[in-house]
Amino acid sequence: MQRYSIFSLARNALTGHKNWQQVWRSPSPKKEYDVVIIGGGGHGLGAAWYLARDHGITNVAVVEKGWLGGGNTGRNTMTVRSNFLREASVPFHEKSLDLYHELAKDLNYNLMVSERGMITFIQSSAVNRVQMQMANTMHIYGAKYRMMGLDEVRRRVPIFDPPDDMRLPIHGAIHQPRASMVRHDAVAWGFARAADARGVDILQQTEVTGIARENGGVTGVQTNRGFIKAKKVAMAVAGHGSVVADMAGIRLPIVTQPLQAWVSEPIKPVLNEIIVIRSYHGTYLMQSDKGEIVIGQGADPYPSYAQRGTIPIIEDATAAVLEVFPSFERLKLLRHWAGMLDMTFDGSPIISKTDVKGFYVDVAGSGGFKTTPAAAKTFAHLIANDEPHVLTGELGLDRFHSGRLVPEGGVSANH
Amino acid sequence: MNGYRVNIRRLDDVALVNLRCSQDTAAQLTRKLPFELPTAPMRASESTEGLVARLAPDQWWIRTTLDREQAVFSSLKDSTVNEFAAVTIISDHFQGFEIAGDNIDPVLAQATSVNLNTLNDGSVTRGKFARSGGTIFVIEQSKRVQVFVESSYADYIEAYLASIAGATGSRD
Amino acid sequence: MTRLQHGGSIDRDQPLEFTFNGKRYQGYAGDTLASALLANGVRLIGRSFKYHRPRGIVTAGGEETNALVQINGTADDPGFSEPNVRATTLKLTHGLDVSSVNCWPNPNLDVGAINSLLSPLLPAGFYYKTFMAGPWDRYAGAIRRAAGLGRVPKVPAKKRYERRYAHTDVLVIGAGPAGLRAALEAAKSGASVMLVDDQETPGGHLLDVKSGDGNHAAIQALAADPQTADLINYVPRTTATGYYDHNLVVAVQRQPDDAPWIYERLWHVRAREVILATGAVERPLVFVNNDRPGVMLASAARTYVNRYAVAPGQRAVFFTNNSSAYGAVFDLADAGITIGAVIDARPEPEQDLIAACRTRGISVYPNSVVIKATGKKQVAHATIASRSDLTRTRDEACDLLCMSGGWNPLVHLHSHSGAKPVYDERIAAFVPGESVQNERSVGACNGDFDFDTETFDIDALWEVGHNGTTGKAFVDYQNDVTTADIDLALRENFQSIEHVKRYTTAGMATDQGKMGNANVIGVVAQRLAQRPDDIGTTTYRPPFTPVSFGALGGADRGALILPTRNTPITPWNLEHGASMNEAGANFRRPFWFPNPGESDASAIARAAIAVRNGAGIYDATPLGKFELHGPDVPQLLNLLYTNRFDDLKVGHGRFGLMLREDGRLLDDGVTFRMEDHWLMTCGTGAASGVLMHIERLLQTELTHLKVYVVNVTSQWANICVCGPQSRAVLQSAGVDIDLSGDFKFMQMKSANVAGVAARVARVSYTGELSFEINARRRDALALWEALIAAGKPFDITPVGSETSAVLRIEKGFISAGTEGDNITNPFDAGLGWIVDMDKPDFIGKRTLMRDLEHDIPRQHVVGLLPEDPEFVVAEGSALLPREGSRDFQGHVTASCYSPTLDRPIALALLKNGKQRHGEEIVVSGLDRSIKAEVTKPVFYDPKGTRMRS
Amino acid sequence: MLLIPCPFCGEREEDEFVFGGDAKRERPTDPTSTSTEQWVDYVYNSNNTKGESLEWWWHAQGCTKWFRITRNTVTHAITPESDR
Repeated sequence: MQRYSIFSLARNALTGHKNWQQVWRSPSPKKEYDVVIIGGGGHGLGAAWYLARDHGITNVAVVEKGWLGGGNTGRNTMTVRSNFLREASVPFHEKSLDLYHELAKDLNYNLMVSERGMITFIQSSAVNRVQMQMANTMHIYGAKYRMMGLDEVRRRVPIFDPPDDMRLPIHGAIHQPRASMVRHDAVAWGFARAADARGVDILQQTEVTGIARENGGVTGVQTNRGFIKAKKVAMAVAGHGSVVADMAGIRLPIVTQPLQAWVSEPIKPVLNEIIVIRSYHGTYLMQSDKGEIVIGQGADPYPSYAQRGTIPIIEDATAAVLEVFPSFERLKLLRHWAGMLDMTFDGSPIISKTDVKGFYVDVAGSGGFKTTPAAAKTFAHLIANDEPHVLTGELGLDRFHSGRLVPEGGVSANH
Repeated sequence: MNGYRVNIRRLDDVALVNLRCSQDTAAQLTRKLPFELPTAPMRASESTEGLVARLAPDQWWIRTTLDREQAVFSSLKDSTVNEFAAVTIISDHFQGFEIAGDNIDPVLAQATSVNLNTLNDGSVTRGKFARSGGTIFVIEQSKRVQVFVESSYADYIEAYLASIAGATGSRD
Repeated sequence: MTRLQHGGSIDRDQPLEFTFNGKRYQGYAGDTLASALLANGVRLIGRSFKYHRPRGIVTAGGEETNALVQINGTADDPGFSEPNVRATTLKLTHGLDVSSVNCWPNPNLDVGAINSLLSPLLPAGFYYKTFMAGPWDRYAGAIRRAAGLGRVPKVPAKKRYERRYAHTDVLVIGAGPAGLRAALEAAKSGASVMLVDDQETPGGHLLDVKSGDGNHAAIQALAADPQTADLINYVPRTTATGYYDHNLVVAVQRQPDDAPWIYERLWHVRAREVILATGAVERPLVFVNNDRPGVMLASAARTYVNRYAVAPGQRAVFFTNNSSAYGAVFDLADAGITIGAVIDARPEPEQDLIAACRTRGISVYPNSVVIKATGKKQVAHATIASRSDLTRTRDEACDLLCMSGGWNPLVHLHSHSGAKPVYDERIAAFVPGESVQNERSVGACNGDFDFDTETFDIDALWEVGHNGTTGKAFVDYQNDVTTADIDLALRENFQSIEHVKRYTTAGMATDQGKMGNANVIGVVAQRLAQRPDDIGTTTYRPPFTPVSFGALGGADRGALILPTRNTPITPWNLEHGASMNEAGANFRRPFWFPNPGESDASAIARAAIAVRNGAGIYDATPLGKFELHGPDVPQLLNLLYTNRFDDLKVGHGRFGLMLREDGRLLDDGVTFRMEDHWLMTCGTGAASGVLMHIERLLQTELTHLKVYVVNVTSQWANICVCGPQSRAVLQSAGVDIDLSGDFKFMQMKSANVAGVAARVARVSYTGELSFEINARRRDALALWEALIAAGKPFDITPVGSETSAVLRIEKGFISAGTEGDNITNPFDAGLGWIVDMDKPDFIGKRTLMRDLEHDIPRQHVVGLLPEDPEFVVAEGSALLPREGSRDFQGHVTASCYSPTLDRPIALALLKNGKQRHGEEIVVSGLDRSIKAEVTKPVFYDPKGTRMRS
Repeated sequence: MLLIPCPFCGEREEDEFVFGGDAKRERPTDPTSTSTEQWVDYVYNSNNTKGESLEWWWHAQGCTKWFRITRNTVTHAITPESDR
């Protein structure tokens, strides 16, 4: 792997940047792999890299029906955080933040992890109670989550200017200092480059059309480029979990819902922190390095694979944003889109074995970008050892049989 | 000019009696009652009591005045004593508003996404209205409508209508 | 001055003063900022995003990507400020004050231009390859400050906005010739037609050309025809910005004439059929320094001359690969601008066009290209070469270089609708593909060009090529993306067009790729030896042009952002100083009633003591109330609730627990059996969910059951008089029934209370003797006031929700919203006594059976007595076996200071809590951890004798 | 924003409705004798169909009727039950 650094940039500048190598190869599929990972997003590529690095398993293919990073990795709002309620969630999400902070060095790729901190406004006693439960649970695992008075909010966010007659007055805020923004494309590309360097085959434009099984175990995947034998098949296909699992005869407790995001035209820096306006619609916003105000909201209320935005959600969220930041009134929406969220019944990730031997599933839950490194690392562990990683012991499919759910953030639309 | 030409007022002397029953039962009742229960969807017909409206496959409203509330309720109750039907006084559950004037269309087109172009005089329908819900009687198309909202929302909706009619000042 | 003596549709009698970068200029009514600046000889408008290169005006429309300005004030509103406004669409007004964006101190002397020197170190995606050491934020600050275009205004604008719904048979977008014709045709067929157009007047591109084909006059007449005006709802100054599901088109109207108090109106238009007549935009050609001020689209130059009477230069060179540019050549020449040369990349341009040039004394050079523009802050020469030998060059002096790379139909809305544009070789551009919704494209946006030349001929030319020439050839002006960046992306195996776009940021500027995308696709196709079709377009995302946040979210502001629900007692509460707060389902209600100078905590405690020792009064109106009618209500209730209801007697009520099918708490409440129907009450926040749940069961699964549900939530106010003196209060107010004797706990009776017809029930959420009085809304306030008056001798005290919470914690009453936390089942919550597992079925029963099958540690509701009698533990605190442990055992669900016990108490969910009464546990809070004793979750009157008294 | 055909009120904007889930999902007639595995599948798992999906919707703000439509979850094309 060609090393990246300021020196390699300077050296290449002298030759007009004509000597850069391919970031990844475009190999032809081999006949057989030890592991085939379906889904070339952050989770799948990351799992491939961890399989190679942590477990020495390099005869691995990542198959992607489009272009790598083109699914929800490239559609999210780049926010990573670990404010969760349950004891089974917090350490897992904390681990993800830890890994995000180390990955640039490990991958020799700048993921632009920007530690902005997240400020969540508290506008009702119900929100306060949930946030306090989160804070206290997080506290015992060493994750910082602290109350913030309005004076400090005003100090940190000078453009914060709520009206006196606010419908749901802001009583205070809660702050997660370690919440960050991460360049989403870089996560996919960085993992892809590092995995490729360790021998992983990344097969773009390769669509899985079937999962072959014999005697209750997987034997390979049928693709538009032919049959590929595999000892193990692992699925990390945010937005298509049910479709792919169905090929293996597995039903999952998920509903695919649109998750919308939109950005403004770029403006000079006015907002450092990530702001969550929880009360009306769960609106959140932040300013990207490029200067765009990036806004997102909770999932649309019905299942859809359409990947298109709708305008009423944007109207509602913008009204909520303008209430707190009235000076944004003449900012302009530049583009809006939707990702797909495989929302699990309890809102928590599923990283699990299945009833089909050698077939593993990684489903994001309430949004997979924040969990990418931890999910990838623990998924790799599960694939390599056929046993869950200690951090995901309670995140398996068996929890729905036992009733030991990990409820986070509500119940999905279908139930 | 700083607003649309509309008048909005509360309707205070309206009693509402709610009837739920099947269409067949309604047809039988019409024979017993001094007024007709409309069979066409989303229609309100005039009666001696006031408007009688069909709001759902199995729901009618009988509008009358407050002093006739108990009498209408009792007569319906008596007529349905052996039927599977629900008769309920709901006058207090709702608050009526009349919106009238030459310029009601642009105000209504802000309050509701329901296509009022297709609703001529005597139509009645329920839909999202002023960020909550409303039952809209078209008295005179593009000139006069009456909207009933759940009474707990009435103050809010009154303020909302004033705002979208342009009657409130600019934000300073 | 470069204003032409004659022509244009500006009003020369109305001069307007304006300020640009602090300097005063004059323009005319009818000008855009861009035309006024050009008229004043201002060519340099701003600097580019990354390299801070000097940039001027390239277009005359909404696709402009270079000439962005910041508005610093207007005559109406000197404080008004808006970033990133296109000078080309900004209507000139008197007193307008604007400045350049992204340069300091001004575009002439821009410090950021140093980036241009560093540019060898800043190829596409350079940031992925460096700054890995240490936190990114160490470097990001500087990058962020350099990025961003305009500045966010310091104060909000004094503007009002409107959202409006419209329904029409046909929506036509674009009032050019094709759109006008389509609108008229539809209207004549009897359809309702809405015609939106982003210009002030109809006519489309015909407004910009001088030499029409006769069509011009006809269309103008058509637009002015009074009959047409009647048939068509024509809405000018309105840009359709997005095309959504089921023929929903969203459009933004600026300063509508019918409502002058509105700044922008957001239309939601539902149309049976949509006709897209959005036209086409010209695209630039890609050669070195194609971004120099003075390099302009040929059609834009033509617009400035014809529409605004502005000469954008004195000596022009044209560079084209198609026939459309000749119309501009003729119009400029006729306006007196010297045409240095016409460089036509096509080997054989049309003879008639060459001849027409010749008659005007203009030389045409076929099979030639401009490979480079020279000049620093403004173009000075065009370097011309033969296509057959790019090394043989000569320079042609010019201060205006007009380019035409062909035309891109505006297929954006078509693409939003879910359809896929396809490549059309004939015009070398993407055109609408197969319609997915009821939509069709007409005119130029369908690739049917209507130029004033006889034919349209084009020789696709995606880039001119280098051949030794150094310098940057831009494919995306604003984001400073060059052909070298595309080369680098492809070299590194970013080959998908989406990868190219994301890696180089081409097409992600504020013009959304309108100017550059076609060329990016063309260059990539050329490099990969594929057809543009194979490369495909990237997805067009709405909006078509940027939409202000004000237009999107400015209509409902302040207290109107969310409904507020009132009870009939709300006015009294406000008068009596209640601290109002959110109580679920948009109700606001009193949380406590402080006396003057009293602390909140003391007000809460005072009311609690009043309820325990005397009398309190509580407005419980927001509780959900539903009447159930029909013979099968008992059957339904038996399925809805975990306990039995079929044996309930008339006049009695019963507490019931409603589960979801997954066995978790949905709601709890009391349901009464009346003479001829049943009355169900449920939690305020749960009410709408409960109604949906019941209607769903009745209409989908249990269609055989004869039950009707009627919502009477706001029909009945619910006033609760509670406390040992409550009976006396009612008696003193005047009540016509015996309140003791056979009026037992959980009974309901009709009564007249203080002259008001009511229903009185003995229900208690406080643990004390309580009477809930249901009265009609219209009577409620009078009744409330009568009860307060009657209660005076007993010191009756108004009770808020916080006091109510204290009373329920003391009693250990479970709240579905707190102790029921999506994990807890009724057994965990200590509500097993109300679950009848012997019933054949109820919603949630089978899941409870599953829970009982598994021996996993469950969290149970317990009480906690913190060891420090002064310290109220925080709700949400974690429970640990010992301090510092990470063995999470549960959390505090509710906590308060109990005035009755005179100590802090709490309810909590604790692993195996039922077996742990008497144990000591650590309550771990953010600030402090303390020990607490685990107890039964009932602190007061465990036998319940007081509420039955 | 979907335009949903209510069988009684006609076409209305999506925000008048509540999505009611997969209409092919049926509650076992006798839950007590249903195996835990089947019951768990019923409660938690979903078809989550990509493509034509038969769905329940509730016209909460209108006539309060529950009705079925077939909705394509990719294109959002809707077929009312009466048209099938």
